[in-house]
Amino acid sequence: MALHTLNRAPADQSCVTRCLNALADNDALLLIEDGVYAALPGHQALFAALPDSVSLYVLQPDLQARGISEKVRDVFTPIDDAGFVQLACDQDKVVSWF
Amino acid sequence: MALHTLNRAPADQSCVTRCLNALADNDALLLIEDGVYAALPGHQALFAALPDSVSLYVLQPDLQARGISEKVRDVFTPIDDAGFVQLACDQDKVVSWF
Amino acid sequence: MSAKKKVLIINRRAPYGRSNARDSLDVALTCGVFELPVSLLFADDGVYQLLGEHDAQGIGQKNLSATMAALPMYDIDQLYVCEQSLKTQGLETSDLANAPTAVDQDAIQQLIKEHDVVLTF
Amino acid sequence: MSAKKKVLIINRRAPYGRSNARDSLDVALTCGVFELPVSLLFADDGVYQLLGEHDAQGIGQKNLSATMAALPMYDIDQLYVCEQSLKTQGLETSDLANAPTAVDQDAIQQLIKEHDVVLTF
Amino acid sequence: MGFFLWQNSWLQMIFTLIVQAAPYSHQSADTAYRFAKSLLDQGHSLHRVFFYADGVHTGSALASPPQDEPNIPERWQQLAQDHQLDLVVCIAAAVRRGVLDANESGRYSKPGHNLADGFELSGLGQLVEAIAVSDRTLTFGA
Amino acid sequence: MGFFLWQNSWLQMIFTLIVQAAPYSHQSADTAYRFAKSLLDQGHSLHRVFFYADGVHTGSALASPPQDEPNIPERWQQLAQDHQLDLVVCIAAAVRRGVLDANESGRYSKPGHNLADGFELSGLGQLVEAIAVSDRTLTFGA
Repeated sequence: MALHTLNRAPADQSCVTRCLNALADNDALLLIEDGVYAALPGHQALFAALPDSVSLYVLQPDLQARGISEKVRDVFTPIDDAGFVQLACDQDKVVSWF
Repeated sequence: MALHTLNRAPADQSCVTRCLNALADNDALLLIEDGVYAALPGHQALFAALPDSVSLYVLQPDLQARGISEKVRDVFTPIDDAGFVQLACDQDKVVSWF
Repeated sequence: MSAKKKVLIINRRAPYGRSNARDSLDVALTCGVFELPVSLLFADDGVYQLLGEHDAQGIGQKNLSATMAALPMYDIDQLYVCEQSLKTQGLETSDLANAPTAVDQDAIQQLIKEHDVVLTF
Repeated sequence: MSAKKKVLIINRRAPYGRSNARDSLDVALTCGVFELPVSLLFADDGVYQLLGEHDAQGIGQKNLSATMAALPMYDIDQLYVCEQSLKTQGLETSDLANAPTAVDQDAIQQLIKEHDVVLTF
Repeated sequence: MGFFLWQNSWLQMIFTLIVQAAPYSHQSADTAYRFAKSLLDQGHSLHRVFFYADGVHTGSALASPPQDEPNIPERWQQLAQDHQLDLVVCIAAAVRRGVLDANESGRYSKPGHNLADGFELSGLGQLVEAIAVSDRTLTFGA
Repeated sequence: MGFFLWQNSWLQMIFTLIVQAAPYSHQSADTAYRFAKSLLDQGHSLHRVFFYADGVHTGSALASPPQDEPNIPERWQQLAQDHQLDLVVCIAAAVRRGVLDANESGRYSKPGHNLADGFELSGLGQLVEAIAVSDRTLTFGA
């Protein structure tokens, strides 16, 4: 099981697609930095093909900075920095997509 | 009339599309740096909708560095640094896409 | 400064992840101070710069939305947003601060034509 | 160094435009020197790193293709290329140096699973 | 007590972080710092931070951000002091980009040096060693 | 002769270049130099080069690339010397990134300074002035 972090906004389709295609069963995805915009309702379709076993997270300070805390879909669990560390521990490895 | 330079490779679809959509009649496009890969035959479709009056150039030192001088489509005119300067003079302005 | 060149600044990047949005805003404000006419176009991820109510303290940066709100005080009121980008991002102009004018591809080509200098960030 | 962690390096960027390709290669060679098993995956624009016969003197850089050719001397022979990326770029494996193994999405997920550490460039 | 030790050793992870991004240009330079601070706060251990590519500018002694913005190099220095961290700046990436310690400044006959205290120039071997001995390696990319 | 003068004044353009990219990380730092050299070789004039964002590292006096790679800051210095160029490094972008001249080093009580000879720290007004008086402004982006 791997934690994947994604820090690129949706217009970087190549990076976002690469990341999403790399997600295997029971992996976790954490959107960070500009990556958090993918949690907005307008990008729902990107995530349609993911296995149900993939868990979705988003870094709260990055949502807040960008003024979209109230706008993101609730399939994404907001976490803080401590939660990011915890996820990195819970999974076997961390893959950074940027 | 504007000279547009593009330095991003085709996987940066957002940048490439933005650049191509911005090309107006009689504009010129110069592919530089990683942008030169778009001159390979595999990316021909990207350029299908351009007006015939748009002229297409590619920076020769960048082709050579990447080992693709012999592989690019011949609708692209290879130019050197002096040719780049000349194009910038011939057009009213230069728009850099990156 | 005598020559009144018209400057178009194109913003394609999301705020905060990279410094581009901030760098661009600083150039726009300086154009305003020196009374060089400047228009701003937001496209691709740049449209996210127009979502209001930022709170960037938690990531150690300054709020850009506050600075954006100050643009009219510098006589910067020509703001445009790419309607195709809005659609791609699932946004409406009503979601945006600064009330930009939505423009299509032809209008963007026209903007580039009408300005003397185009800067991209 | 006792622990023999298996390292996967994923290369997504074209050579020369940014320093990523070179930075990645330097890490791979160092893994080789220190006998840490390393595999390389080339995807997206990273597949262009595998086009041979570079001549980067005109842009003031060192040829990466020469260094790539030296990988086997460092016992780095696990090279993979994303077949979807090749298709998108209009390339065939026969266009590529270093004879990488073409892999699909499932095989890429498997590669990530099988390695202990994944680095991206 | 035995249970406590077992639980503790199971919970405590050894991390290595790779920072590829330049401070003040990419947010990930800041994200990396916050991650480091948080993992240390939780009692994990940070074996090494390896600054690579434009990340080498994190080691600048001369960075002078405005008073109301974080001084990223100084925050790393403080964290290193509080937790005896090993902050390694890739020597090959650094010298070409103008980040030098006294030794390298002498070697290249340069008029000064600018590597901040608490950072150390060293080679990629330090990265590979860190990967080999750490439970988790994370990259913060540009 | 009149024709020659007319033709010459028509042909000679005034350029301003904006460099946003860091040397050794992005090729556009090198492309910008080659463009500058080529326009000067052709008899055009270069009103100003404005180094912005990570481009400010071009002004480093400490950059020490290997012997067989170009020294990008030195090449700009040489070009500036040969053609009396105005190389302006954005002061706000530079000081936060650790590129300081003697003045700024004093202001921030830093142990040294690293702005290379031939470069000058100044504000964005220099960019706007340059845009206003130049025939062509080109950005070399990261």
